Amino acid sequence: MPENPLLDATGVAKNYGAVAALRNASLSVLPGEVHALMGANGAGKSTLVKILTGAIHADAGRVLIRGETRDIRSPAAARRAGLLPVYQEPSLIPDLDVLSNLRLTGTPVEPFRAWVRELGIPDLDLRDTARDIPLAVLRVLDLARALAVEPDVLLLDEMTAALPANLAEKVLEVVRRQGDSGRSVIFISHRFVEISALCDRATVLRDGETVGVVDIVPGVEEKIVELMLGARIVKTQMTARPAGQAASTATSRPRLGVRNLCVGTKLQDVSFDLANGEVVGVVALEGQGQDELFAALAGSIRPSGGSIEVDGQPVKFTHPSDAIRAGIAYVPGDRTEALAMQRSVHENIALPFSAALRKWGPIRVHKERTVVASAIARLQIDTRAQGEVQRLSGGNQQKVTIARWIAANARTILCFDATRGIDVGTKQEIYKLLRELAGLDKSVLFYTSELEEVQRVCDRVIVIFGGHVVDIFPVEEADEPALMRAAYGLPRGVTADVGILADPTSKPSTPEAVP
Amino acid sequence: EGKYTIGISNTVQGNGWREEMICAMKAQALASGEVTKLNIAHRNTDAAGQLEDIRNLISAKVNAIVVNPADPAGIKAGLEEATKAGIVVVAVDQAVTEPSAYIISNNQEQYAYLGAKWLFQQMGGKGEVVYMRGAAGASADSDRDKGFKKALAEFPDVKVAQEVFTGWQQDQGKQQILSFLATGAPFNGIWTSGIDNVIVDALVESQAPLVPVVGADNAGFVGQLSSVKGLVGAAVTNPGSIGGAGVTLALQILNGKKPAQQTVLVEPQLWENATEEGKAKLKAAADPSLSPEWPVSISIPDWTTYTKEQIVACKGPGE
Amino acid sequence: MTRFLRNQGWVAGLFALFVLLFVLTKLIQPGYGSGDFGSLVRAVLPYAFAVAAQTVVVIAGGIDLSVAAMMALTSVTAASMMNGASEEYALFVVPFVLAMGLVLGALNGILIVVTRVPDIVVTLATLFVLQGAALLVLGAPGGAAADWLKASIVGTLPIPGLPDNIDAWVPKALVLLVVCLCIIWIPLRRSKLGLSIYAIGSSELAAFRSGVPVARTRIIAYALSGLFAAMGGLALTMSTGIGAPIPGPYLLASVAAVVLGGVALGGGKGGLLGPIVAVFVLRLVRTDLTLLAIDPNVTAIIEGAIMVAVVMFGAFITIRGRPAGAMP
Amino acid sequence: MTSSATMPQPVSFGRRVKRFMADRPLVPLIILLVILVVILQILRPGIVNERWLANTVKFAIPLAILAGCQTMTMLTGGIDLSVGTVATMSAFIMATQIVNQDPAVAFLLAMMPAVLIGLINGIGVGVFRVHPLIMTLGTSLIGTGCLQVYQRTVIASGAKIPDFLNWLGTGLTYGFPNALLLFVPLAVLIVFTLRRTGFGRLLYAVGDNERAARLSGVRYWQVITALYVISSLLAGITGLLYIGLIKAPSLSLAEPLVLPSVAAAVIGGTSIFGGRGGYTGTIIGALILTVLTTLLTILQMPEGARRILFGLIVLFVTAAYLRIVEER
Ligand SMILES: Nc1ncnc2c1ncn2[C@@H]1O[C@H](COP(=O)(O)OP(=O)(O)OP(=O)(O)O)[C@@H](O)[C@H]1O
Ligand SMILES: Nc1ncnc2c1ncn2[C@@H]1O[C@H](COP(=O)(O)OP(=O)(O)OP(=O)(O)O)[C@@H](O)[C@H]1O
Ligand SMILES: [Mg+2]
Ligand SMILES: [Mg+2]
Repeated sequence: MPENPLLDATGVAKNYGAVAALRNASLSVLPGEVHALMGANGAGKSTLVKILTGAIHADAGRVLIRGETRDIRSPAAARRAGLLPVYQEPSLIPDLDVLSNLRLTGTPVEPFRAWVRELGIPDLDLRDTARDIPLAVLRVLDLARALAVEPDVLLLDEMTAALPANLAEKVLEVVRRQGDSGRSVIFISHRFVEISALCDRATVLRDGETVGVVDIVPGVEEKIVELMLGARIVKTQMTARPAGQAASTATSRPRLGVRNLCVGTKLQDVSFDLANGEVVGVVALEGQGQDELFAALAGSIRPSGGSIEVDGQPVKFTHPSDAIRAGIAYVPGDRTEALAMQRSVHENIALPFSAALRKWGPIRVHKERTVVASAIARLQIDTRAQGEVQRLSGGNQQKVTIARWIAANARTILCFDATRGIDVGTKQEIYKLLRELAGLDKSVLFYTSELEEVQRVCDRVIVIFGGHVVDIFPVEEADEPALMRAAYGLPRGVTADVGILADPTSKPSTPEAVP
Repeated sequence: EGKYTIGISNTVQGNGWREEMICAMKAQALASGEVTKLNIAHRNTDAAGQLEDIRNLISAKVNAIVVNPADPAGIKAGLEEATKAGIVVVAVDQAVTEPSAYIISNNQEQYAYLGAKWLFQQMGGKGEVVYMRGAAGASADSDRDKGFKKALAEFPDVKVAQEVFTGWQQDQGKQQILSFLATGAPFNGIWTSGIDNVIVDALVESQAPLVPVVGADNAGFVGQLSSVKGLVGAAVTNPGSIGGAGVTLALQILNGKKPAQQTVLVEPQLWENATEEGKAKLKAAADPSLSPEWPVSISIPDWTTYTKEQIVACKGPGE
Repeated sequence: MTRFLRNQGWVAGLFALFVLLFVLTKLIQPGYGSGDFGSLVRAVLPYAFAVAAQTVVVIAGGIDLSVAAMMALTSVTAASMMNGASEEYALFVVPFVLAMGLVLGALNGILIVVTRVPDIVVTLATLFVLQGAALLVLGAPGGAAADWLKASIVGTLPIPGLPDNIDAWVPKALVLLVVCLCIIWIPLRRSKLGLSIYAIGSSELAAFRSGVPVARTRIIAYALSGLFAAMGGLALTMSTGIGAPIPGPYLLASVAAVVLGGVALGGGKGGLLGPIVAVFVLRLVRTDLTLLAIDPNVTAIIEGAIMVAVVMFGAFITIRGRPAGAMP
Repeated sequence: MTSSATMPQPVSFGRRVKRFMADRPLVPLIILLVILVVILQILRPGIVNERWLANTVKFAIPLAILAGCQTMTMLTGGIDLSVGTVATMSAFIMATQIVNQDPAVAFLLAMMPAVLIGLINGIGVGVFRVHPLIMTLGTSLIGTGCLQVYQRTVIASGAKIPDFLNWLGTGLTYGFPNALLLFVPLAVLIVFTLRRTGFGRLLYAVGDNERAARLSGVRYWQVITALYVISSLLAGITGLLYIGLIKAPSLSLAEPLVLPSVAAAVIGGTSIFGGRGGYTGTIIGALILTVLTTLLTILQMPEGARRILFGLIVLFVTAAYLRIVEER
């Protein structure tokens, strides 16, 4: 290699008790490079980022920055060394407003403001308390805060996972420009599209070990998947869903009927049906009312107008338990909202079993164990650190939130970005799982921020914009450009350039960008 | 008919002795017929809190304040302000340092001296004594300590085997004596600062030798002195009805009958069950109908005029 | 923005409650005047400092059970040092005792950081240690205070240019309280350190990741708590002229006022003004109960009920005020 | 994914012991307890005998039950400061009502305030979202006030400790305290509830993440109300047991047990922030505190020094325990 690496880590190891999160990881990043860090859930990516930025201490390993050994003992020290992370979990202080958060980290305000605008959030009030800001925006603010101090190395841990397409795109643009301006970025993502659109090289981790460094060239995805999954090879390209299946469901009585649903000013006059055995996708940009739609269907908030019907009967949900009793389960996008972090995987999955007053008595241990174990197996949850869910990797936590409702055998599942941050292998499993559920006559409402998923799992797609349903697609027509246009509220059939992912000329090495 | 409003300040709540004191004040105020209203500040607090209460009573424009001081010196400023505002101040139970205040008090030092001396005599002037004090840092406790030490000095052969603070709490006292009993250390007598009946219980329960025990005149302990076989002991009076006497004194002063001295001491008596004469006294005093935490001496001759029914009813004027 | 309003709204509501109670007091006792208000402030003084001590650590996400014991220890130390000493000696005693509070508070923080034992246990342990130390300093209430110290909370502060009848409503104790709190709180609130204290209370992990020196900040928060507690101890000595080794009822009172004042016990939220106003409210309630000559046994019931009712009411309006659709 | 958990290098003996203890947090607690007992025996040879053991167990039991209330409430992130008052109330009511009433009626009357206070606590915390500390502090003030009013109405009727409670509280059978007959089933029930029932699981879940529990269909107020009622009932039962042990009804009978009950739960490894802990540790915690009290009683030291030592030992025990249990 001609250039000297900006950051060079070798032999990094980290044990959590009996769990080896990292065993022998290495990573070398050149100046001006966007370097992907890839690996299945639990491979140790986040752990490596945390070690590089001083959030945790490695048991072994050596880190060189510009050729010098640096012992980075705290995030503050990492900052001084020019390393700035955006972690997988938002790290703004929840009870402080944005401005105070900036002051706390000594971030200059004006550059921050400029970045925020650039990243697609024009109307941020710096006096807003972080707690009140939606997760996706928080992630963007985290990034803007890091960008504002012009770091040498930016470490982005699944930065785009929680973002809707429009914001994700802005982020990608910005990241690429970072690389062009001579700064380095370490980029963690499970989305190949992003990797191939953005990165120069990729380091692949498997079970805490660096198993390969590859240049990103067209067609390298197969190789990466092979490296990532080792023995567990999955075919990545899944054919789009066979057309025509969706039509057959229209005849039966709908499982879930939404009639003129309104929630405050966020959601207006939304109507659609969800049939038994159907997977309906929901596509929307950030903050178009999809959060409220799901919360209302889940009984979390009360709609201000309209009605919900289950199996043809009108229902009123005052509490999530009402929805659950009606067989409707909700998987929120934010896993910290769904998981008891200090409890075990088992208890988290079995939680709904005990929820109702009449289930407060003794637990039937044996039965429960079998049910939970099969759900764990079904979602391939990495149970090495199962004693406390908080010790699982982000993706595995996400899986637990779904496994719970598979175990409880819910008839209808409302999935809010359920595959966020899940590795390719498991993603395929989840697609398969959702299709299987549909085959068992269950129904799924599936919001996703990854447009390409729509064609893989859904029968129909509902597009929401500004609180209204603007379009309902059959799956055959729901290719990414069409969805993207609809999501921006553009009428069908008009072509417009909607960004990096839809633009085939932006980078020659993006075979997946346009299906 | 009544013409005075009397304020009362007390800083220990939930203790039988203090409850009796308050009831005596109410009963006496009612019995005297001269009091329209009692204004009672009664809660758990410290000297600073009592200052607050006293000042509130001044704001309420009472004619007299009867106070059981949390600390003699600590409330001086408040009492001074009260006197300046033309309010008669009477301290009961413990002395105060404010010179303008009148004091009618149980003699705490004498209380301890009397009981300890009797105990040491019972022990034959030698041996080991268990010294179960009140609350560490309380002024009544340190006064009693003086009296106890005085008696101890007179009996050079008596040694303190164990000194503990019960905090004037029954459960602590019991646990402490049981722990001590378990050590098997020899002892010949027990002096308590009023946490007495649980001590006798503990001796009986653990079949320990029934050594002489000195306590206060709490109904429970006085009963035990007559009923527990083989128990030799003495109850030293520490009447909670001193509160009633305080009200009487305040009314006398309001009516222009000032006492000769600022301080009137009510001397404690000792009722023991070692002699026939003492037994008779105990029998007369015993009152099983009272709550075991209440001292049996519910009235003080010459100072209180209420009946037993009145103090037990615990009703003040206007209630 | 709404959140900001809501927080300030809570303090404003408390203040309105205080004014209401004040009017009520005037109605009960028409003669209630400036002198009585001075008494109220003097009664508030130790509570206010105890509450300030508690507020700082609660905002930092902790709790300090040793506040009252710390007040007792600093109070007996001051009282026994000043006992029989010259008036000028007190000039040395005051800073010494304040420094002692600061150091002992910092020790609390260091123990929490180093042992990693939950703060509630550490401060419970130091509660006993400080109480024991107080008993060793003074076995029974006693000691003395310099006259100028005692005088410094008695009477009113003549402010030039202010008419006497208004001046009468500015007791020295109030000035002392405001000055002592502001001198520390306002610069703190504006500094990065202050932000850091809020940050570690709000989310320790996020604070750490934002580069906040969590351990140091926590120690400083406890040190400040110790400092305020020492002020409370001095206030006790100033008002009573003695030191008492048995702690007064300041611990539970401080926690209650902190919550009443709108500071979340989880940390990260609230300010100092709310708890201080809450203390005034609670003390004034006590005054009214005395003025009304309510049966003393009933006063406990009333005080408990008021505390619960105010917090319930607060919770109620927060639930109502939550904007619809704030989920998920 | 695949099994990569195995650690290749041989594990040292020290680490193995540590790992063993970390997996069984009870073991180090018991070891700490034994160490305390050994120290006691060294200081006072011969003290550790059958009688001492029985006494220690007798006094630890009421504390352990109250600490059970704290354990359960702390699992949900709460605390129950009203247990002292509730226990005192049922004890006092039992002792006074038994004079004129049928024992069964007296028992029901005695448990009534417990149920009532528990219900109020539960509704306040669960429905109105009042902070548990304030809520239970408030109800305990209210309870104390009511008890004082009640006391005045029954003062003339005297009091009596029912023989059965006497037998239960102080009696021994084959050297074992009879109180164990009540405690052992109770403890088993609590442990079973926490580990093996839906209700127990919900306590942990609610304390860990209330929103997650809600999304899983858990109705918070139901869990919390049931919890506080159970906690109060346990406190009421403790009161009856305790009056049998102390045999002197007083208006502050069980109050001194409140802070130690919190301490016992925390020493036993229950997190005050919720979601973590269990009852078996709490029981050992209660024993540790009881032995510690004895240890300090028989030490011939000034009271101040004794308290200092108590605080330091509590801190040390908890810190040592954490060190041993904590992996990493
Ligand atoms: N505090 C902890 N205690 C125990 N094990 C832990 C802890 N933190 C992480 N681990 C384990 O370390 C491994 C690596 O986790 P890490 O978060 O680095 O994965 P990741 O590659 O970021 O995965 P994902 O893509 O799912 O986010 C996982 O098996 C996880 O369970
Ligand atoms: N304790 C448990 N252990 C294991 N599995 C359980 C447990 N409780 C419930 N389940 C499973 O969860 C699913 C939902 O159970 P639940 O009893 O909540 O259903 P339901 O909707 O109430 O059904 P029904 O109308 O039959 O009562 C079932 O598949 C059941 O087997
Ligand atoms: Mg990760
Ligand atoms: Mg069922």
